[in-house]
Amino acid sequence: MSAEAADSPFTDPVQQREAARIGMWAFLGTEVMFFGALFLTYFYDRHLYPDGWVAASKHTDLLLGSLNTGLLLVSSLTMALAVEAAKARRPDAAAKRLLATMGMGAVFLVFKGLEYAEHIRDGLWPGESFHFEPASLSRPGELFYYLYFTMTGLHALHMLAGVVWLSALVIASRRGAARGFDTHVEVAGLYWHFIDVVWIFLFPMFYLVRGH
Amino acid sequence: MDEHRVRTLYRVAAALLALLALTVGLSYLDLGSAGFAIALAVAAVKAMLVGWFFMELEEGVPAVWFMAGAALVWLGLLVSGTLADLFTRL
Amino acid sequence: MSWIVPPQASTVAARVDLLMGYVLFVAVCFIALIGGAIFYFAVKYHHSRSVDRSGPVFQSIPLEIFWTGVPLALTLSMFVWGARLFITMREPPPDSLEVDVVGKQWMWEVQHAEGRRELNEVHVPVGRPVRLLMTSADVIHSFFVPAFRVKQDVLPGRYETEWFEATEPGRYRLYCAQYCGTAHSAMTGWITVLSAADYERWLAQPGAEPTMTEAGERLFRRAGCASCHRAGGAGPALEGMFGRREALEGGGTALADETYVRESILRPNAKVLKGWPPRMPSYEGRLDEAQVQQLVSYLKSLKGA
Amino acid sequence: MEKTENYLNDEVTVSSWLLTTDHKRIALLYLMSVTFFFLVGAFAALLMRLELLVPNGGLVQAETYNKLFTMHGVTMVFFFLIPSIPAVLGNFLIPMMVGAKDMAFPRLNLASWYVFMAGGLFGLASMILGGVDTGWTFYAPYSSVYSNTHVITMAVGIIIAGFSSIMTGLNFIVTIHRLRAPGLTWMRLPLFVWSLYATSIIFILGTPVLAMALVLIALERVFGFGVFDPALGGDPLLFQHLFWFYSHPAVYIMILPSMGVVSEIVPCFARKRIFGYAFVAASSLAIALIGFLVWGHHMFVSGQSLYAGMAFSLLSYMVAIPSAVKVFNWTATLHKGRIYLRTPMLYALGFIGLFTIGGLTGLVLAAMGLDAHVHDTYFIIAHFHYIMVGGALMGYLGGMHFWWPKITGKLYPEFWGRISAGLVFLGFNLTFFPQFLLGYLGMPRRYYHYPPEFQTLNVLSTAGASILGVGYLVPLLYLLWSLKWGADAGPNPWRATGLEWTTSSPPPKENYRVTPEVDEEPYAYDAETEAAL
Ligand code: HEA
Ligand code: HEA
Ligand code: HEC
Ligand code: CUA
Ligand SMILES: [Cu+2]
Repeated sequence: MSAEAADSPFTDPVQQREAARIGMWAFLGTEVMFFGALFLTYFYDRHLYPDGWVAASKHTDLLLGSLNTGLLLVSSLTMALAVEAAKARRPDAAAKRLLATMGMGAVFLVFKGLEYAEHIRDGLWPGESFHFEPASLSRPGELFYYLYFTMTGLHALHMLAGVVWLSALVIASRRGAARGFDTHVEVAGLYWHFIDVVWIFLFPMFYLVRGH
Repeated sequence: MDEHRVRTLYRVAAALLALLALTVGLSYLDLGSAGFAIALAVAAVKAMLVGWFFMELEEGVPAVWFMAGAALVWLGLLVSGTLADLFTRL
Repeated sequence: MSWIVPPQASTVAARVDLLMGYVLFVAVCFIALIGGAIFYFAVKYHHSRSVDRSGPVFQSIPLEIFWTGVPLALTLSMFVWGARLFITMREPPPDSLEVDVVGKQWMWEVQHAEGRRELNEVHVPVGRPVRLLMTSADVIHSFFVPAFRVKQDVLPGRYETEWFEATEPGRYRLYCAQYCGTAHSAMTGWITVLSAADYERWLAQPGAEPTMTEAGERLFRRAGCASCHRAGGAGPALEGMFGRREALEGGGTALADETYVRESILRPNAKVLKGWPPRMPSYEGRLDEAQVQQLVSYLKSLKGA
Repeated sequence: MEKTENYLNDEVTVSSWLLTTDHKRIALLYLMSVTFFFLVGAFAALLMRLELLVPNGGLVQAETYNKLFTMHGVTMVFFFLIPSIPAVLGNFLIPMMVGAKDMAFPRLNLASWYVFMAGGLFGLASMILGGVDTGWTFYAPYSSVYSNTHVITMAVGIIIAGFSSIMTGLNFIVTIHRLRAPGLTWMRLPLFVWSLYATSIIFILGTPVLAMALVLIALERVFGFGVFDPALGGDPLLFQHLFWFYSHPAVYIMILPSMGVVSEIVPCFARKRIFGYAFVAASSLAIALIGFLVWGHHMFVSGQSLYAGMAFSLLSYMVAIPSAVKVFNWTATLHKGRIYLRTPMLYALGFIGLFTIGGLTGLVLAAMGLDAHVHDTYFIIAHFHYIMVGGALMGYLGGMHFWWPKITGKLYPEFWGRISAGLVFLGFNLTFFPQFLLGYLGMPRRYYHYPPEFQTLNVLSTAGASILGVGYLVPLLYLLWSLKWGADAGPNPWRATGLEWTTSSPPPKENYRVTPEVDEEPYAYDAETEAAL
């Protein structure tokens, strides 16, 4: 503790908590733009190939997609509850809720993996072996799935990082309500909610383009 | 723990799940091209709920609002500027 | 060639130079103003001199408004002038002569409607607007003729146009201005502006070459298009199609311009005509860009019944 | 004078440098790194200018030339100029100027340097493995399909370096928001801090878009599938939008910090409060915002829609206004000042002049009808070197001279300082003014061979570059010299205002022995009554 305190430029914990939150939000701004470039690409190509988009969206798995969306929404709730527990200096309660959050995140990733496997089996992985009905929309379909894999893949990577981060917090919680623990949980929560928000948009973009 | 806040959190989560059900349900109706716009609008509402309650934008820390607002504005610039070109070509 | 401006050999050249003169004039005024003021203050208020330094000012809203407003007004005038000039450069007069250009690493292939083909050379008549229909076979190039003050990037996958009307017979340099790889700086050529009579003679020279439309018609039969695109065939009749707004399968319409026709040939399934099966084969890889241009030229010539 | 404890002699082991979280030491690590990259970029410039001495030169081959200007552009932009002032002077000064002990996230700060070096290593690796020939703009589909050089390695390097910019920007923002000393309100912040705040916004909101654009290029190369190549159904203009969405604001990343430096130097050597403080501060933010609305002015003849082009043209003119406001306010600051033409001031005044020329030629480019002629010619090259070399780099050198006594505790020889400022100014104009003429006459950029009628002007330009090169080497030598033999500077050799000058030079590790308090406006100089500097 002491080494860290000596290095710390902060004079009081409130200042430190606010700094951490502002820093996280600034980082989320970066993330918004990082994903934003892909969102733009999606809408750009959707404008070029509206029919292809509709056709391709019909091959996504709405059931798994909806389940996953639900999972993420609930995991955001448990995350928010974990933050409350941490703030109330109850690290054990916080850890339980973090575990629940992580668990849902992990299930999300497993489902996502199942979906990927299904798509790859169906020949929807872009490239030489790409196979798509109707063949006339094969090229736009390929673009759609290129973006699908890129965007949901990037999202999944973020989830993975989130799960790792939360597990680190669970371990940290065993040391009790150490100084800064509540801030760490809070900041991790911001990140987790952000991933949720990204998915909230990815869901209609890939699963609900038009009708079923 | 702040009981009031915990209750709010549960309510928000319930609203989010309801919206999810709504948007999935709507996707079975044929709303033409408006369907996609509605689905995105529902997503925006969901995102706002998450941001406002879960991410504690409601606390109203100015610097946090500034960062969140800037990110949205800048994303808007990127998307609108580029699509302005695409939509008006030819 | 003078030291300051390249030859003025097109209808827009003098207008570009005039606008340039205006912007530079404003620029020089401000450079003189700022530079002069700095110099003057540096001398007058040099620390070694004892001058009146009393009553310094640190803020003046009127001044701030003034030096926001003046540049604003000046730049607005530049914007309007520049945009209008650019619009002129973008809109070819309706009676333009058409020349087809394909840029490829690292050369310019040129076809004239009358059939003559050239490489890295373009012969055009003086006093007649010329419209270039340009595409690229690989990466982005840019067709740049300083003497005409025109430039347009040439992209793969679609047609871009550029037009000019030469005012002086002579030979002018043509450059590829967009970086396109190793021999980018060798992708140059010449524009030869001929008098009307010389141009006719030049067009007629070898004589035997078919016009682009004829070449396109021949290709239309040779490549098998005619087997479907005929009355009662597997494909729609193409007479009068060019310039029409076509209804597409799955909703939406598309204007049948050159880019659309090109796409219909190379990637027929990208936009499928309403009421027709997506039966047409892709000609990508089977026809090169120059041949596609011949087909486009032919299809454009097919007037509606 | 007895040696006092300071951040330099506090600990001297190698690991005390490589593991330091002290923002001042990190600044010096950055200083060495960016100087190295400047030399790499300058070396490429040297070879290019030599090749262009003759119209059909054969000093290097065409491919090599193409790799040279790519290497030059990429290193100068991504590995030198963008990190230069923010990561060196900004790192050193921001905590000091706000009266803090360190940056808000000291370890993140150190990490940013390692990340930067990792990016730099990838960049260097791609150059050593054989180079990249796409130009710094990486236009698709050339970069995504046709080029067979080390595009991916270079792209990875740039992406990684970009993350280091983001970390730096994030740190600045939080530090400025949360670590200001008591009494240091927003309107009392030094203008350098304001300008770096604006820069940081661009860092964190612009850089990720470039990163993603390059990721997509790399994916397209790896998988042979993607969104840019029209043969694959993509659109190359999408890449240009993504690229310029970052890279136009990036030019303001390069100029805003220099503007901040000039805003510090001019009041100090005019011994007068800055004119129109609020307007200078606000114009930085205006530039950061409007700067994100003009990127399409690089695409007037690219096939972009005419209407979008017109909007971008208009907005490009709007973004010139805040720059104009700054120039006028600096000039007005000189009025009734007590002017000392010391080396930093010479650089600052040189900045104002050359930036004005470069900026005003930007007005030529923003006029669509003129850009159709000068786009992708040497006119562009001249425009941006006037701003980036004549402006940004001059500002950087001015800042280095201004704060050198603070950073090292030593004074450099003033005589040589003035000589080098003069050489740089002269050599610079001789190098780049002829390029305006070349460009309007029609010489395209990125040309390895050129028509013989352009030779005279090219020879002039190369001659100028050799003077300029000497002008850069001189400060390198005497600054190094001063480390050992320079006179002691004392805490405040310029008798400047600003918190950083209230502590000893070099500053102690914790910057201030007691947390400073601020109770007055910045730039409390007094030209009327004060005695000699
Ligand atoms: C630090 C870098 C920097 C800065 C600050 C600027 C500033 C500006 N730039 Fe520049 N620019 C570049 C670096 C920079 N640029 C680079 C690197 C390229 C080429 C990239 C490539 O293709 O490789 C480029 C290219 C470029 C183009 C594209 C040209 C083309 O490729 O065809 C355009 C077009 O509009 C442009 C315009 C401007 C304008 C209007 C400003 C304005 O912000 C300038 C504002 C400043 C002033 C106007 C001067 C001060 C004002 C006064 C003294 C008062 C009087 C003012 C008025 C009357 C308005 N620039
Ligand atoms: C910060 C940015 C920056 C800086 C500082 C410079 C500095 C210089 N640049 Fe740069 N330039 C760019 C950014 C910059 N440039 C960019 C972005 C491009 C576009 C690239 C592209 O098209 O993709 C470009 C392109 C460019 C071109 C056009 C190439 C072409 O289109 O074909 C030219 C040509 O003259 C040029 C010249 C110079 C010169 C003479 C200097 C001088 O200031 C350099 C002075 C230095 C010397 C002359 C060398 C002195 C010697 C030493 C210091 C020691 C050398 C080291 C060893 C011997 C190991 N530059
Ligand atoms: C196997 C039959 C077939 C062949 C061979 C064929 N086409 Fe087509 N073509 C079609 C069909 C069917 C359509 C309508 C569906 C569509 O748009 O793809 C069509 C559409 C078109 C259109 C768009 C028409 C419009 O009104 O918008 C053009 C242009 C065209 N073809 C040109 C050609 C050319 C040129 C060739 C030869 C190089 C060719 N076609 C060869 C079947 C064919
Ligand atoms: Cu073709 Cu450059
Ligand atoms: Cu720009």
